Amino acid sequence: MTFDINVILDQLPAITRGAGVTILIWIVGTIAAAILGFFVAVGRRFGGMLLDKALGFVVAVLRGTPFLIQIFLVYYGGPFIGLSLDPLPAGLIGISIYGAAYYSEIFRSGFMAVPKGHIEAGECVGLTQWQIIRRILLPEMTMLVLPPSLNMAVLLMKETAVLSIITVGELTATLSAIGAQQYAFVEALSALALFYWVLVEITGRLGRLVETKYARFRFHNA
Amino acid sequence: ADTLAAVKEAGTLKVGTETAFAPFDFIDAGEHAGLNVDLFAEIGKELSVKIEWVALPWDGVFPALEAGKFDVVAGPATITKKRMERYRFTPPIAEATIAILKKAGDTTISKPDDIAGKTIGVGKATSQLDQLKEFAAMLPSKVDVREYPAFTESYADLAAGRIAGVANSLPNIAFVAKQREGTFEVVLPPFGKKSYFGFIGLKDADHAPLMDAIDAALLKIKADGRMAELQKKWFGATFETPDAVKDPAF
Amino acid sequence: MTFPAIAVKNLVKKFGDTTVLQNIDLEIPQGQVSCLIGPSGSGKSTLLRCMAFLEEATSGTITVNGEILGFTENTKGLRERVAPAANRAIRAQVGMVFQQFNLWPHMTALGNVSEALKTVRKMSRKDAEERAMAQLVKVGLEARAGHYPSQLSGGQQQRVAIARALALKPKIMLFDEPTSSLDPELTGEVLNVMRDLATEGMTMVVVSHEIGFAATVGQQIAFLDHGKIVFTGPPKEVFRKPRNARLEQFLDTYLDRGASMLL
Amino acid sequence: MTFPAIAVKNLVKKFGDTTVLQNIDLEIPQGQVSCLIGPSGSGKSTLLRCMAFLEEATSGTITVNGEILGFTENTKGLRERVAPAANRAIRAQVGMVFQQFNLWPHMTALGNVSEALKTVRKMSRKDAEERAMAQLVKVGLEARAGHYPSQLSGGQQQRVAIARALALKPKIMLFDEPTSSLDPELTGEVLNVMRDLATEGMTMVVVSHEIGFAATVGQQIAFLDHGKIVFTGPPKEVFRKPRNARLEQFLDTYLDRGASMLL
Amino acid sequence: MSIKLFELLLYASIYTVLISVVSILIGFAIAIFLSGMLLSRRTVFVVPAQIFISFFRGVPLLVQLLLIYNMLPAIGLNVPSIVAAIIGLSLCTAAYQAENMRGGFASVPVGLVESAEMVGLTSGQIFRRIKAPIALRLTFPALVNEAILILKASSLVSVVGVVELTRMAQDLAGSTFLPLQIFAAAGLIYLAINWMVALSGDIIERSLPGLPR
Ligand SMILES: Nc1ncnc2c1ncn2[C@@H]1O[C@H](COP(=O)(O)OP(=O)(O)OP(=O)(O)O)[C@@H](O)[C@H]1O
Ligand SMILES: Nc1ncnc2c1ncn2[C@@H]1O[C@H](COP(=O)(O)OP(=O)(O)OP(=O)(O)O)[C@@H](O)[C@H]1O
Ligand SMILES: [Mg+2]
Ligand SMILES: [Mg+2]
Repeated sequence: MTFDINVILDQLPAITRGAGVTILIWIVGTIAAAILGFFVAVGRRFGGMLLDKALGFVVAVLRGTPFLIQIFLVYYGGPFIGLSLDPLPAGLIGISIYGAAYYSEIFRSGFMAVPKGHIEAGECVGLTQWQIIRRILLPEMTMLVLPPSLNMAVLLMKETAVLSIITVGELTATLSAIGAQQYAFVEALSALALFYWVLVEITGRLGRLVETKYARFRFHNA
Repeated sequence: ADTLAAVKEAGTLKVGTETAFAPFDFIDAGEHAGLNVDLFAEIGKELSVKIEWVALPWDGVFPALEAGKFDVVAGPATITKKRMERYRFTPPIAEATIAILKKAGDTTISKPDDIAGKTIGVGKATSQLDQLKEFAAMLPSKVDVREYPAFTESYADLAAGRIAGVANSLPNIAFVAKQREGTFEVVLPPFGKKSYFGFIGLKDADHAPLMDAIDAALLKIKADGRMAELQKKWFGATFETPDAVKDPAF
Repeated sequence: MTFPAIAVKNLVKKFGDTTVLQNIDLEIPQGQVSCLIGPSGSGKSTLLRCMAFLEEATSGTITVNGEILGFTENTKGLRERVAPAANRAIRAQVGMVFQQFNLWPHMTALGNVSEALKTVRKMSRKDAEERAMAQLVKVGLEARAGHYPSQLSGGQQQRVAIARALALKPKIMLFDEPTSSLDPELTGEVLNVMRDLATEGMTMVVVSHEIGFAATVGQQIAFLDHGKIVFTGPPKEVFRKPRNARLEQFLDTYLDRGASMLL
Repeated sequence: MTFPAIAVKNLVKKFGDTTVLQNIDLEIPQGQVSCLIGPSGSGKSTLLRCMAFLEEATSGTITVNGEILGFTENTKGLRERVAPAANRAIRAQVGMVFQQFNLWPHMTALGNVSEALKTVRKMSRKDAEERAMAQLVKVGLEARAGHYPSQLSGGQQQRVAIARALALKPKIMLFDEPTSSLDPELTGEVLNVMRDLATEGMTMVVVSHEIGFAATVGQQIAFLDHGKIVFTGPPKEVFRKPRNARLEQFLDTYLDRGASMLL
Repeated sequence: MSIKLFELLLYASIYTVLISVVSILIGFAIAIFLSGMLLSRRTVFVVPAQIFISFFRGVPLLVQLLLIYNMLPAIGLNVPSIVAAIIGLSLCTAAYQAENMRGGFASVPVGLVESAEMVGLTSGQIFRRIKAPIALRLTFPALVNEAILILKASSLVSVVGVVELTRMAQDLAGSTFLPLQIFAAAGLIYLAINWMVALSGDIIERSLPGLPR
């Protein structure tokens, strides 16, 4: 089997750019997804039954179909309904919305895990609903939602690879182009594997670090 | 070991390909069809072996070829200098010179030069991209070239109106235009330097006898007019192709 | 004109189809300790939670120092919602202490007590913490101000919860079985704090299984059974000559065991 | 020769550096009810768990009906581990009932009680369920055999837990605060079952805050404080004329409240 | 879009379901094993399990599949496409499921184990009869979630030559040049499958006895 490391080294600037795009979309997209997901969860928890049902349906559709198909339909079908987005914004928005569906579920289970009494205690001392969400629910469930959130971040990282289909020049697109141009597929895939593995490992380590830091916020009952 | 001997002994030639490359290789109403299927059927006759197809996405084809999952790759691929460094190509089976696909009824493009100043889509990392860029450099105003992971997406974006045209090899876009009459149209003539499609195999000594045999079979098929007949069937036209490409234009 | 601290009028509370409270009428006098007793599931917690407006009553009214909480009934008998801000203002007069303490685990004792002072009363951090500290001193926990709930014993946690409610200077304190998740010895700590509050003249409503506490500290005792108040009166009447069969049976469980203590 | 049901000799238990039990000597007489009382954190649970071999003692020995549990000390004073199978055989004579019930949530009441009969005693499914049913009848739960723990009240759950332990026909039953996670009224159910067992002459060790129960049913009472047994004796001695200052103070908490009940 | 095309998509979705279901089940068995290794607290077991999990969670599934399909022949195992696809998906989901299960086992209240010890169950019996069923009950929702993720991720197995739903959609888009209609149809089929999975998950979960509290 041919394995020529120079194929990769020669293209290092392009690969670095691709990796940059991947990391950018991943980080910005994940943060946006978490924030959006949080508001969806808040809407479902506090917004009444109708909003809960409506958002629940949207979340089910987003979670039930592959991201590839969603992004394809929105990007290439969008212009027919007057929604014409450029690749990068489309990719960012797509990742954020797709991820938000998952994050909303994580936050929802987080909300449910906070004992109802802690919320009532807040109501009793006169905190408004929003103050309760911000000062009690959010910090209290941090410890609980952290592990699944990081898991989700890793899943989203891998989903960014799908964005090549709408011509976003992220790492998978860059490397498979190099593979195709020079027919150096093995080299390209090895580089791809290494990059994602390292990034996932770093995320995992970081997560464990944060987890230990937050470990003192233990639930004393429940 | 000598792969030709192995193939003969097994009685089957395994061919890897991608099935989203009409009209060479595609799924027509559930059936695997295209020029490749017919052409390899002839090659099979010449070598007196059966053909076994292995369909993979393009990204998976070459790792599998190297792993010995099959003996040769159909595809086909445009014969280029870079690719010839790593793999061996058969004699050309069709012309790969590019032309423009536009939206039906678009009067602003009537000849290749009209793409100046417009946005044109093309497959990423393809030789068609290189051909388009070379042609565009000679035009008076800049062409905005947009690269797609596969041509399917560029056609989708042409339909969506994000781009004014797609540059691809004539056989491919001729087929697209025929399939979606009223949506797409081909702008003739093709332009740029001539290039050709060939099948791909491994360069090593083990595969040399097999590749030689396939080359010989193809040349025979071409010589007795079967190739032209098949080209007519799938492209509606025939191509003048050299017997071998020693020094590709790209 | 003086109002009762809390007046419950014709209160009905249903959960779905099941009626949990039936036509409750009850007045909580100012400056006294009122105790709610009754068997499990009789509706004590629900009644208390209605007083704190943690549950919306199905019908009937609750007034706190003369002001209507949650809903008013207009002349046509339809219920109209009181504005949330007005509700919060009325509720600010009521402090609640839960059986499960319900301290916020991500804040220290001081944080728990000062939180509402900062976010609701908009006090500066310094002032809020000063006042919170004073409350912690009152319940004897100045040394534990910096501890997280998980680092405190149950009795200490419950005292923090009391301090948290007291910090807002409520006129009325509601207690839902404040000692029943505590060990008997820890119970003592909390009962002592409550006894102090009673002596200071705080209006208190206590749901309690601590019949001993009810008998010594309570000035009014209400006995609930199956969502109805079957008996109200001063402790002496309740414990000395219960005239209600159900109440008598209920007290027997305790007295049985109470008596055996003195063997 | 008759042995004490359980004999604890010179038992020391440390968790890391902190000594939780210090040189405990205690004999549990056959066929009697012994109660362990004492303030929270005094080591009652730990001592009981050592008797059940749920904790390994740091030093000292525990014998059950004359057989040594867990470790022996050889002539050189070194500890040698007893074979696990031998341990299980000795432990089979001991049943334990936990404060938190610890019923297995994925099995019905009948499943909980019959599980060990099937897997440990290798009884046929039919025989096991028959015997389990008999136990459930004994604790008054025949009607609930098919219910899952989540469908039972706390008192019922605890009675299933007792039936589970009894099904193996242990010679000794250990109870760790069997009623303290129950409502006062539910407590009655469980105490009645225990009282029945006592009348039948079952050897029982009960860690309890139910001083009333201890006083009426207990035949021997041991008072622990800070990991030491500071007092043992029959209930009369303990409750009538406590000679130990710490014990006196401890009992005061109860008597105070007990007395007030009779007002 | 014609009925014929939709039928082709439906037919391809059989592979999607088949491969996913088989992989989830095999992955489940491997995951029990892995979580046992993780919980053993013995370095010789823990470290290999951690490396396994790190690899199969960290490296993109696409690459894993290519490795299995193309590297196994090098050690003399020339596996057919569908087997390679199942091996790849199984190992990948095993890594994720093992993490879930570890959490599940760790959340089994220690008191339930102690009460089993008290009635004389051996540690093997405790694992089989007490810990495993409770842990599985606790992780069941995560398992349903994982099933849906795998159903979606199974679109990647086309890289080793299995024509499942997504690949069929791409193939058909490449011959009919009607990608929007075909992808929308494929999306609906995915949605229907996953909706059924979620629904049966709900029903099963509700029929399971209560959780430990
Ligand atoms: N959210 C709810 N939904 C449905 N029924 C409820 C709800 N909350 C309470 N109940 C029911 O209302 C009845 C009264 O409950 P409540 O908690 O007020 O009783 P309690 O007197 O406080 O009992 P305990 O002494 O056990 O605390 C019970 O039968 C209970 O099952
Ligand atoms: N696993 C452990 N590790 C460290 N310390 C422990 C552990 N278990 C118990 N302790 C400590 O041992 C002491 C005795 O605990 P134990 O539970 O036996 O007390 P107890 O008398 O049963 O108290 P309670 O009445 O509150 O149940 C306590 O100080 C406790 O903090
Ligand atoms: Mg209550
Ligand atoms: Mg204890």
